[in-house]
Amino acid sequence: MSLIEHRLPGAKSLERLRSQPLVWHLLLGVLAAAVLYLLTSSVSFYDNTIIAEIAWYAIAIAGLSVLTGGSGQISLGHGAFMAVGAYGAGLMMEHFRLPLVVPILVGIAAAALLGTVVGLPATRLRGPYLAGVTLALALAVQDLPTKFSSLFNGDSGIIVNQATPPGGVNPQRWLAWISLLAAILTMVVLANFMKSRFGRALKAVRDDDIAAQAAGLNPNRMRVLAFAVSAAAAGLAGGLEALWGGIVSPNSFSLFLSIQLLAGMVIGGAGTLIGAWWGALALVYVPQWTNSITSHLSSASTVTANLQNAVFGVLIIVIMMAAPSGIQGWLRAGYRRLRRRPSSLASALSPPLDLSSTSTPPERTSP
Amino acid sequence: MAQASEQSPAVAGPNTSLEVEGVTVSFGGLTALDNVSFRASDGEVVGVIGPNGAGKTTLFNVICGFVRPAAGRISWRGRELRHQRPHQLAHLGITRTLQGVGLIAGLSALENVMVGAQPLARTGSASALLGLPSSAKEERRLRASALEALARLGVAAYAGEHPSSLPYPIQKKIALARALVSGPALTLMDEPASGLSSSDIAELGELLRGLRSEMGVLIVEHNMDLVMATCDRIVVLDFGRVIATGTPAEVRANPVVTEAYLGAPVEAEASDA
Amino acid sequence: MTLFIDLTLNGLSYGAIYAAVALGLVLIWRATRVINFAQGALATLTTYVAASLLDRSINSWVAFAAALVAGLVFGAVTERVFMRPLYGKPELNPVVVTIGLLILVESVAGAIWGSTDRGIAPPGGVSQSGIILGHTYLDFSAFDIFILGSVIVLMVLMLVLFRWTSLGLKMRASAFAPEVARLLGVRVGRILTVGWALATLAGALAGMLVAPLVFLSPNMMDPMLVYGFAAAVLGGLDSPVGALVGGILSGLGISYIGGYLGSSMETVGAALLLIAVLSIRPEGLFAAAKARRV
Amino acid sequence: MKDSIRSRGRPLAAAAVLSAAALASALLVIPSSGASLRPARTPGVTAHRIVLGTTTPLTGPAAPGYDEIAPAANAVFSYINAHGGVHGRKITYLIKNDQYDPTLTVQYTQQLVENDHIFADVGGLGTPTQTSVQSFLNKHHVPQVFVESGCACWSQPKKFPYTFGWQPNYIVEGKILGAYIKSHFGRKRIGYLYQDDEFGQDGVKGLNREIPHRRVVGEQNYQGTVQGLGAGLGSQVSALQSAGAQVVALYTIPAATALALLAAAQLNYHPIWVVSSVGADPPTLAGLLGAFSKGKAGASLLNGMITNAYLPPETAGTNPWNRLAKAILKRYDKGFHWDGNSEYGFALGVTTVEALEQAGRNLTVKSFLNALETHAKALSNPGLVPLIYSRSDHYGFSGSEVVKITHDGRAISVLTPREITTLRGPITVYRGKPDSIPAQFRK
Repeated sequence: MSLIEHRLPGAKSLERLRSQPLVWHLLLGVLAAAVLYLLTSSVSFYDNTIIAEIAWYAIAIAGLSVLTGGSGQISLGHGAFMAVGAYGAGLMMEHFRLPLVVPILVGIAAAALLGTVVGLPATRLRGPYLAGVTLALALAVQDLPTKFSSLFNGDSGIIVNQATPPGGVNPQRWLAWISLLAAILTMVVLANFMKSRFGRALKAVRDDDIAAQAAGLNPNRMRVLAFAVSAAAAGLAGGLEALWGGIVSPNSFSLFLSIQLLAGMVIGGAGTLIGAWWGALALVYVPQWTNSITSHLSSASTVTANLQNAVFGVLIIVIMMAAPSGIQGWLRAGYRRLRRRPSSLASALSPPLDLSSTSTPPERTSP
Repeated sequence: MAQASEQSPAVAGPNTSLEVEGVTVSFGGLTALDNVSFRASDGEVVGVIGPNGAGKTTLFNVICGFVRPAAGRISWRGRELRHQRPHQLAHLGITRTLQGVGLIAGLSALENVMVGAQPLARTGSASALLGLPSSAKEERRLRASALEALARLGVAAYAGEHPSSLPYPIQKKIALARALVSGPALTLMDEPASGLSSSDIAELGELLRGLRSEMGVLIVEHNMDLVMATCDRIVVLDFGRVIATGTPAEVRANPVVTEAYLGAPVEAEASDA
Repeated sequence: MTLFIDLTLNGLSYGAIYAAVALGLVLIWRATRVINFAQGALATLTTYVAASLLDRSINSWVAFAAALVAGLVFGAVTERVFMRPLYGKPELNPVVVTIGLLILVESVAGAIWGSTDRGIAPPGGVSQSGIILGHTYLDFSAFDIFILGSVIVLMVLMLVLFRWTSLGLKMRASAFAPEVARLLGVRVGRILTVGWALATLAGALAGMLVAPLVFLSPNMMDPMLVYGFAAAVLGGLDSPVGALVGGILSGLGISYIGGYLGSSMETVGAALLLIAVLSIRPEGLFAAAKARRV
Repeated sequence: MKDSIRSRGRPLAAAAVLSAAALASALLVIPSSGASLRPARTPGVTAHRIVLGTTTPLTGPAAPGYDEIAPAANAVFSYINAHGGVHGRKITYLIKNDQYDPTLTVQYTQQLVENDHIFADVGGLGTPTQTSVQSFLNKHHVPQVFVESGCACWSQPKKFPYTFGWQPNYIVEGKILGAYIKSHFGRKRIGYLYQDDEFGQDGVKGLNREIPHRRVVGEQNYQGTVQGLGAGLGSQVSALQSAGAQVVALYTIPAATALALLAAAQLNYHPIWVVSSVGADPPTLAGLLGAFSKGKAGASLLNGMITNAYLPPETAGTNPWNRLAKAILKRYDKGFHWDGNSEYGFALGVTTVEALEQAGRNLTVKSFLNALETHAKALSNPGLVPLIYSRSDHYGFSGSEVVKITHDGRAISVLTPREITTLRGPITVYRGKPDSIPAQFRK
């Protein structure tokens, strides 16, 4: 029962610390920042670019995870929110000289606003119907830059002035820092949110609309809130991508991106924040690996060119079959098995996180 | 609004909290409730009984706002509940339990009860997002009240468990704790005794009587033993109409009620439940 | 006025194709509660099967039939190999597997046949030139008539199958009450395989109908799937009639928007229309009445 | 009791630390060649090797046709390697499939520069994709040459000294076609159909600089996105027909050109088609439309189509460059199609070899750029007009001729090569001769 309390002499003060989320999180954040500083300075500049990319993918997937794992809504159009965040931030960076945080916040706000607007009709829609609407949204947002090309410069996109890092820091490393910092903050904020009464309410609404209402929750308000928070995370990811790529163009936000985000979320483990990182790693590294493997093959060029995507497709299928709750679910199950057999390894591992206590919502009764 | 409550001062006594007047509901061509009127007061346990299909659950759903009545009005403390939505009831001090258990599968027992405690919460989403101390304090407060409610029903030991892994009677108690945790003025209970053993039911009766000092209770129940033993007043529905109201003794003696239960003695029906 | 007529006729033929895709999606949704994102890719594959037969100078009707048969086979294989292990798992999993399959199948098509666009002739040399009615030339060819006709035939056959055959009865029973069906001795697993096979056949038909219009490439069916999905959602995912109506409405809507408002408004207009319709009818135009559980 | 419950609600923000740990462990597992020190000498160049790289769509909706370009260029390099290389150095060409997604372009280009240490990025495809790496490549002093896009943005030598364009920019092309339309069909009603992106919009800009606005009776477009051609072009062509356009200028990709011709045939609508070189590749079009007109008039739909060309028409079988191209591609590019795209890749490969040759035995970035800027005229290639590289201009081909497609699919010149040496400058007649095949391709 009181395992933690008596495990270590300092456990009590640790426990006291943990009950103060702000202090505890700041402490963790500082620790994480130190680890990441060491990480970013020990790898190549190119790897820093990749780290930054992983970070913004993880932010977007985590946002989607809060929506799907939290409130049970499915979005096939999260690329649209990323696009709005990217254009919002990108336009600010293009036209004004502001501290970096301002355009990024503008991007987040723009995405959250769209999320709220979409969230309103979405409160009435379930499963595939919501998927259909968000899919249509992703298509529409992709075509708007050419419709209003005087503002968005059409297909060519707007060029973003990448901020010059202070003190001669390498730009790629600088971007990795910014993106990781943003990712850590996002994870903390989303974890707080999911742990708070709002997260609980979201899960209640996801699992049982009627029971939630009977318990005094307003399901529609919760769904809109989930959409807004989720879209805000995607908007942040979009703003970071704008900064990262130096350009905001509709081609970066194709329907394929939205589908990739969904796949990344489920591969990593829907509803878990750690899973978002696994998903992001998969989205970034699988094409890389296959690319480096295929470049050594000497078969016809159409085969090698397509092998990359083929492997990605196979990987998605295999993970879904072998680990239905995603990589994080699989790891968690493995951890539980370890813990059942008491071993020093198990106690050394920190307990895995749990956003949605069950990743499987009960089956909805079909009409 | 004020006018409405003045119209029937005689009916709504000083203690009257809930007042249902001439409520009619029909689904398609079928009349589920036909001009139903009754009232419930603070500190009173009111039972709603009737054969299957009499419209008992529909009556609850009308009060909660899940179903809109075609005619009639419902007042709460003299104010008409016009377009109330189910989730707003809790903030007015009315909570309910659902048929079966109605617990949320993805949440632990404690979390389920904490959801019920949320009308007590004061901090907003921003402080929750940032994990501010105020939010943490709030969280501790909700947790404490939820634990207290669980303890009151004797199920605090299961706080960390997920409902699906618990025995049915425990689940029912957790659901009850969720309805009581926010300290409502009125609780609606939909078949609280269904699926419980006789010792559990006795315990439940004890609890219901104990609640009188804190709130009004309105229960829909098949178990006549429980109803007769705990209710101060009983409303009998049949085919959507109120056919009798009164104390348990009055209702028991009413031939119309016996008639409604297919001519069988009330006790025989009860043992079926 | 001529513009209006031409846009209508143009919208009708594309709408019929969207309807065929939507029908495939609806059949699978009804039976297994899965949105099959691989439907389009599988249809591309069946169209390539026909194309390689045509390359070998095989009769175009034989190639056409071969594509449909390939659709049956691919659908059955998909259900058996990829879907069967996933029933009862989290509901998103089979959907994500179909996304994986979409990516895989398009890559396979690209690896075998390359990504170059290729023209496909309508079967039997059916003319793609418009027809003359009185003094006006209409944007409606023998092939357009063939498109509408074959989609209607498909719909009627499906209707007959569902309403008046024992197989259809078993399929409906398996879709709506699998437990009961199982108790009554229906081999639900086998019925699901048949359902996927038929649905993929509908997709294969759409592929053969659209290839002469927009050329064959590994990504040919991507827009068809998107519009077909929108059509199915618009009509109501549980209703085959909804698929037809949703498909035709989408085709007409996109044609009118493109012709009158310009193509950049197509997706924006379609999205707004979809949101508007679903705001009023959250489960599509042909939603089944739903009981409320309290 | 209380403690046990509290300990269940673990602070989820440990997500931060755990995710960092996950990332760290993943990165440690992943082999990284990037940590190695960058060689002090010219990157990508050794005594026996030159490493070049590119990003281009090989799969996905943008791939049809474009996926032929890089392999064709690579075939030229394979030929040169088999014949002794350039100054004894063999060329390695690393082709990365960016699927026309700038995110992948950024990732792969950095990989090419920092891990593969390429000497130059040669023939990267697309405006948004290449824009996304323009400043990176320039900052790292990596030449970004022969960018496959008609954006005017590649010629900014002051801001981006390492970037060089390749094909005539779309505005220049539009001006030449517009001038031809004005002088030959000046009294007819004119309609536009274009892809709604920079390619189409710039083309229309060029047309509008020459064609009086009152002559234009209809403008239609389609989206360049995945779903853009999903509903065909029937509605757009119907609208142009209703507007009464007698001449229709197309700024379209080949598939869209074919769709427009199909839709028009179905409507019995027969305007004069004027098609930009991008979308008017006769072999590709004939392949697409052949199925439609089977048993009828062959490629007759293309009959009378007017287009521009800055490379010799592929149907000019006796053109020595074309014969060389077919011979090389047949040997070194398995399963090639002879069409505008493979010809384009071939020409690009030849120009690259020529530039490396001109840069001299002591190959450095500086000598390479110097060769482009000061010896542009000496870069022999199949082009009908010269590449106008100088210290102040990095455009690429400076103009084109105008041709008409005959009933049997041949292209006959109807306007000899015209050139525009600056973007706003006048159209002048180019009187020079085509380049002859240089020595290293005559082995």
